[in-house]
Amino acid sequence: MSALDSISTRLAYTEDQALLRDEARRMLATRSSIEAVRALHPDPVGDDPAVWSELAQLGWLGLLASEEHGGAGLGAVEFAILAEEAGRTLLPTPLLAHVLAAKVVDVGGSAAQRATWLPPLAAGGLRASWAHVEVGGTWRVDDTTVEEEGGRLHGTKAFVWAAETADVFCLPVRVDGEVRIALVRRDAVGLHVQGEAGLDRTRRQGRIVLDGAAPEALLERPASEVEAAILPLAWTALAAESVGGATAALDLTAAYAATREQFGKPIGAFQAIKHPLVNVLIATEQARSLVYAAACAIDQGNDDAVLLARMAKAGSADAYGFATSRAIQFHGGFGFTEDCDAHLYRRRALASRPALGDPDHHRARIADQILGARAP
Amino acid sequence: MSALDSISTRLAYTEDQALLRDEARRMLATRSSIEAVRALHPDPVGDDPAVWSELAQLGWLGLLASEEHGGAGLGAVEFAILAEEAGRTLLPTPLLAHVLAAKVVDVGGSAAQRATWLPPLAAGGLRASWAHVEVGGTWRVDDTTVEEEGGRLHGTKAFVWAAETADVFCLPVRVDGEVRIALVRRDAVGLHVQGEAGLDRTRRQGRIVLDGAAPEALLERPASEVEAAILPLAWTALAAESVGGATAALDLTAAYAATREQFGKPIGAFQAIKHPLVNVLIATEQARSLVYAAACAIDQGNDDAVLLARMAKAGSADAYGFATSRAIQFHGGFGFTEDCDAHLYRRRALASRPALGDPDHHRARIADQILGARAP
Amino acid sequence: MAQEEIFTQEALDSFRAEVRRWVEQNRPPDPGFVLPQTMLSVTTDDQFTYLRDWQAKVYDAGFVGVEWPVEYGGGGRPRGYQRVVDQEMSRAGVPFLINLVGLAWAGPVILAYGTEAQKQRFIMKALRADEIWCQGFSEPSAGSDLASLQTRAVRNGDEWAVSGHKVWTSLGRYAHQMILLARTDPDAQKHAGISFFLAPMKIEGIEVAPLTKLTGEGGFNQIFFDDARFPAERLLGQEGQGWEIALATLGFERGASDGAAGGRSDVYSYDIGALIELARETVRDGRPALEDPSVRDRIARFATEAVAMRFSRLRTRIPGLVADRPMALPLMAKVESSEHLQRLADYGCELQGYAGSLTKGDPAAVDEGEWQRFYLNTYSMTIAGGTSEIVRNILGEKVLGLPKTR
Amino acid sequence: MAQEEIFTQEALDSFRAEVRRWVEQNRPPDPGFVLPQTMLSVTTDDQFTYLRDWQAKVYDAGFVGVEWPVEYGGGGRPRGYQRVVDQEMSRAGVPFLINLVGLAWAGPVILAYGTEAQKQRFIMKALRADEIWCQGFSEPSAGSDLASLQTRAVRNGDEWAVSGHKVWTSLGRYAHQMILLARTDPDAQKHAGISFFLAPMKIEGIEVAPLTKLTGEGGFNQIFFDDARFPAERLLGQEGQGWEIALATLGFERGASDGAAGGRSDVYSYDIGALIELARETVRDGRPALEDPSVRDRIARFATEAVAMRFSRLRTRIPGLVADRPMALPLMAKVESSEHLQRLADYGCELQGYAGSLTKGDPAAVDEGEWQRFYLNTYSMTIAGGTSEIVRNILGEKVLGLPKTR
Repeated sequence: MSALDSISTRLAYTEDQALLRDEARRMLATRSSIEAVRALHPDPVGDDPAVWSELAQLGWLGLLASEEHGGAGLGAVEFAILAEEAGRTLLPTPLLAHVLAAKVVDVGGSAAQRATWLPPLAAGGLRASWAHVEVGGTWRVDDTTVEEEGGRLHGTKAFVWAAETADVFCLPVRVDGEVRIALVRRDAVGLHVQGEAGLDRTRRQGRIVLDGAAPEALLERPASEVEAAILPLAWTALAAESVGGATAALDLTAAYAATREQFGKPIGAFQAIKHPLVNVLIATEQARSLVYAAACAIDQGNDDAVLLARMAKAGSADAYGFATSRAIQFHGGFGFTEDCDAHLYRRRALASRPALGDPDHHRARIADQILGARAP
Repeated sequence: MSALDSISTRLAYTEDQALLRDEARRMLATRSSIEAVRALHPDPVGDDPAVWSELAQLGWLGLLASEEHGGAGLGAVEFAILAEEAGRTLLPTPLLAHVLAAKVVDVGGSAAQRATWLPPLAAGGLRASWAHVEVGGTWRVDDTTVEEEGGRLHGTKAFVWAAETADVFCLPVRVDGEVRIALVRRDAVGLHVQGEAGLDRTRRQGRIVLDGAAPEALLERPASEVEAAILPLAWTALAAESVGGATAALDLTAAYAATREQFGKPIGAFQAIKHPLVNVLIATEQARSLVYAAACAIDQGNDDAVLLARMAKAGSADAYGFATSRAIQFHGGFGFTEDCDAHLYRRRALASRPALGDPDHHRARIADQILGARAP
Repeated sequence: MAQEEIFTQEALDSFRAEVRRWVEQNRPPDPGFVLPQTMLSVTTDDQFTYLRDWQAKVYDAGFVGVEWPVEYGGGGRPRGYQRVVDQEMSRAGVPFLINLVGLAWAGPVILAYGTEAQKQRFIMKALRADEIWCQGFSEPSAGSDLASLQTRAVRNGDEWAVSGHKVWTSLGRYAHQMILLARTDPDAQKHAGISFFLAPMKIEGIEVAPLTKLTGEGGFNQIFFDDARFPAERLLGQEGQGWEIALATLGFERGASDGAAGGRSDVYSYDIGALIELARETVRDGRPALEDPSVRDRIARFATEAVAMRFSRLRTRIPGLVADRPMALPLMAKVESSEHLQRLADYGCELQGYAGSLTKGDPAAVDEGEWQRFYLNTYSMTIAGGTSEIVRNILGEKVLGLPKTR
Repeated sequence: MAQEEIFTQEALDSFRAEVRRWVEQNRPPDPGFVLPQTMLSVTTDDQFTYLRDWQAKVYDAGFVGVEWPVEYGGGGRPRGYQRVVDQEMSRAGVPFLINLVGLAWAGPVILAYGTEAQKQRFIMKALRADEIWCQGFSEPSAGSDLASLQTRAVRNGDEWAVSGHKVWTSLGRYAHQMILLARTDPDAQKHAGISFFLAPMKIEGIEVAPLTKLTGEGGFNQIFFDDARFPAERLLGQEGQGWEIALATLGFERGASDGAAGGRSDVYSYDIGALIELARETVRDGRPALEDPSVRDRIARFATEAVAMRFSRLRTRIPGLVADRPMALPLMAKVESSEHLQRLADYGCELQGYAGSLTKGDPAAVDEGEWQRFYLNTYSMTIAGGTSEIVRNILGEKVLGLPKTR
């Protein structure tokens, strides 16, 4: 079976990684409980600066950045671990956005650019986000419509995570017909940020209008090379976050089903509840296996990484949608209220599904990879 | 919603139709019980001549043929009724094949051809089948590879129902570049019939090799026109048959579940059995509604007929597959044995699914019809 | 049956033209604020007043209660006419009729079980939305297991005194009347001790507390009864007959029975037609979504389901076509249509790609974010009036003859 | 854990090469008759002898029981080696090992619960297929509810006397030994009165009656015990410990425990790779199936599932990656893989179009009709060893902590 037979990625998990997970879970359970997340709903910024500081102190904001520039120099497995835990508690702090943006700089920057930008990013003093999505929803760097002209940028990016709180954006721009990654400060003259009304209040997003803003830097490597390094990481991290969320939604629902009584017994004793929840469990655990496979492939520098990361992204999006839909349904009337946490996870799942390609998109590419492209 | 909004077919059902159904059900329950069907398994011919005679006497073999030529002159609703009842009991007598073939002659023949062929077909003295499928599985008349040359036919048709018992075949042949329907006798010199080893022993099929056989007639109307009249009928009849089979499989399984006890109660009390069976019920009843809609559209000469018949064919194939798969599973260990009837229905469902287009095929065409064709 | 339909077809067609003309000429003005998608989400006084006025106007034109008896304010027309009105209203996209509980549940059971005085007292006012109705069935610990309800009604001379706690009461803040289930005999068997009341809402001893829905909208309420008293003639049917009448009401709610006075088909205006329109305007991976074979396959599936459901409704009206399992189609309708719409709404969000992450209020949201709100609101359909799980139990037991799950 | 794996990787690789070489040089000849797809369908003496000889040959080469103790005839190698053998055998498409019950269920429980004498008596003969094993658990009215079994074993001095009726016994006609569950204390609680025996099959009082499977193949049997007597030392473990040992056995059968002596991954040779090959050779609607986007989407789904299952198996070996729900993956494996293969086989038949209606024996059947036989045979996987429904109960209760369904 050719393409699948050749998968050579090996799973590994170190003591340190297990400790990181325990630490993340403990820290997030206290600092980003679901009550704390809810409390940030009306907040105009949407995340807690104290949590940011704590993440910085733990070294997680520079998780993937090189050690020589103040980063932790860790890999995809650690990133997946943090993302999964963040997903469990719907952490509103833009950890994923920042870590990915810092990685963009690390991968794409010249020695000097890395030396300039990475230390403040790793320390958390400078907040960053990757602004790669077009208003129409295309998200590959080659699709960018932002143009550089005489040192000024013109164009718009949308669906940018943490648009209102990032200090600097990494965005693909067209320079003399070539696509490069520009770094632009949010306070640059000619850059306007508009918050978007998102379905998911636990991960804020916005639109960036560039009307002659000047970039601080153009990263050295071509955007397509940077993207190739970033995408598997980003898919895997988002997939991990979704697996974490699906697990939390499942736990929430199983706990409710074990105690809520109707007809003289807990509703979880009814197979109409029990068996769908088991199906959620299966979908979630299979997606989790794909997440760790993809992360290991990335860390092993393995060619499998793209295939496995796409599988993880597709599988986790389906599992998250399924888990959260059943979470609302099985909470019954309570599930239909704002007070029940089920819809918070449902909203995140809906918002994450299209991000960086929905399951249909990825399955089409998976087919291309294992079957060869279709005749045109 | 345009294409769907314009559906104007109205459901109707007369007293006579209701009586026909009762009669068919009564007759088939006694003459084609599942025990009788099983008894024919080892039979080389595969159907009971006495049942054929009885169907002839009831006028059902000439169901759709014009009254002036000895037919009953009835329509798609009556055909659907009979097909559904035949499907319930897995009637091995090739009723559908014969009625469709007679309709081919009725639609395609000249006045003289109809006068010659229809009376014996309607009376059942001459058995017919429609031989339109290629070895590779294409089944449109325009795909035929049978060629006429100097009054002789060369080529092969496969998956022909009742190949070994039909006296005459209607088959699309290429005559001077035009596709026409030829009538060829099974005993024609140069025609060889080979029975196929079919998954479904209750509906025999075979291959016809034409090695210079001379046709008895070439029907007057072009094959494509005949096909246009036949296909919606054939889809609807097959769909009706599948709905009947799905219903029988559901009834069989529900009856077993209501009596088979485990853990001190009938297994049908468990929602792990009950709810999937309800889903089978829903799928089957929705397909049944589509079958009657399609049949009424055909009888009303309505443009909806093709769309509705395709929907009926797709929906019924899915429902039949689902019903019969659950039938085996929910009979447990007994379901895995030859003695349980579940697999008889499962085999029919597997054999009917590809016939005249599988669900994927029809959904692609349904989309073309309601959305417009894809850009090439 | 089929014959009757053919006979009245011409008259129906001309009635349809009349309705269509009226709707065209009387379409209500843009309210200038967001209207709820259903009566479940009426949150503000402005919304309430606007919708109530609209129903009164439709009633005055003769299009509410079209088939109901003339003596109680109905139109007295034969079966089939109300459906024409509902279809035309739905087609024109005018607002829904707010008094759904009155038109579709309370009204029909009062006609079926009420005294002459009750019919005179309640029906006309319900049709015209002069009195708004709400439903007091569910309780915090009596949801799917409705018969375990604990709200008590005690007879004191000519009065009933009610104490208890109801939830998920739509329009509770605005309603004048409630169809109320309460336990009148705590010693009787679970189902036998329940009675059915037509309770006044604007009396002492009733407190209404709003709930917020998962969409962020209001509309649901909790109702607290603390020795709330009303006259004895507010009992519907006999003492202890409550469960029977409740089942009849749920039959109406689940669409298993005919006889509503309007408004049924209008609960949500999103459907396969809207999905096709959405797909027509959507670009995916740089190509029109309609060119994507997987989108086409999904739409064909939804279309097949939608057409099947339409013909299943029509089939229900022809006894010969439902002879084998007469209860199957009416009972199936709720679970099938609600789950169909839930999948369809979800897919509508998915089709939008990144824009699917936006919601009402964002200028870039597709169709003003209605798909997202619609999707979340579909859970009211799969939960309220008997969850999909409960309805599947009923189908398995009543239609397939399987033993009870307990 | 991970470290240990890395440490032995080189040794494993060289072992793999050794196995591959041996298999290439010792591939058995074409039998000249149709072989069954699994040990469930061994129907003729020719099939039996051919397969038994094959297992003996593989054993003699040192590739059966690779990780089992040397003192009982095993290879004594570390964990991971047997899997290499199984993978290579599967890859080479050589016949399966016929004595699956001995290798995967009876053997492991004897190693776990048996006396030294029992281990000496049974293990080696099982590895070499010198003695074939069968399983006597299910009864006509004790399937999913296995603990309700009624077969009785009565102790008479140094003997047990068994009477009762077992079903679905694969290899019953050929087996020398049976792992047998029988009730030894009818007065004890349902689960407590059961004992576990290593029963001889070739004795008086045992009648074997064949059953025909839905594929038309034989292989299943009913076993009738009528006062069949065997020595007391045939009891495994303690009297009344039968249910505990049965659960351990089912754990092996469901793949929830490691420790088989070979043959596990070889039950069916059809998988996503075979499906891709099939799609490559198939024409649909006049175009290569691989050009059809819906075929591609389906294959991508199956591939994603297959890869997920593969990594789930690997994940099971790393405690840190299953810390939250240690039992989830082992228990899931059976239900997930059996249903995956059932869907996959069904789709394989669908892809063939009209040719999917053909079966074994038709010259035009695709892949000699194996897909159709495979599909029908997949129901043994979703039914035997605990139906999918029963396994879902166990998952819901043991892993999700949901209350028991009863």
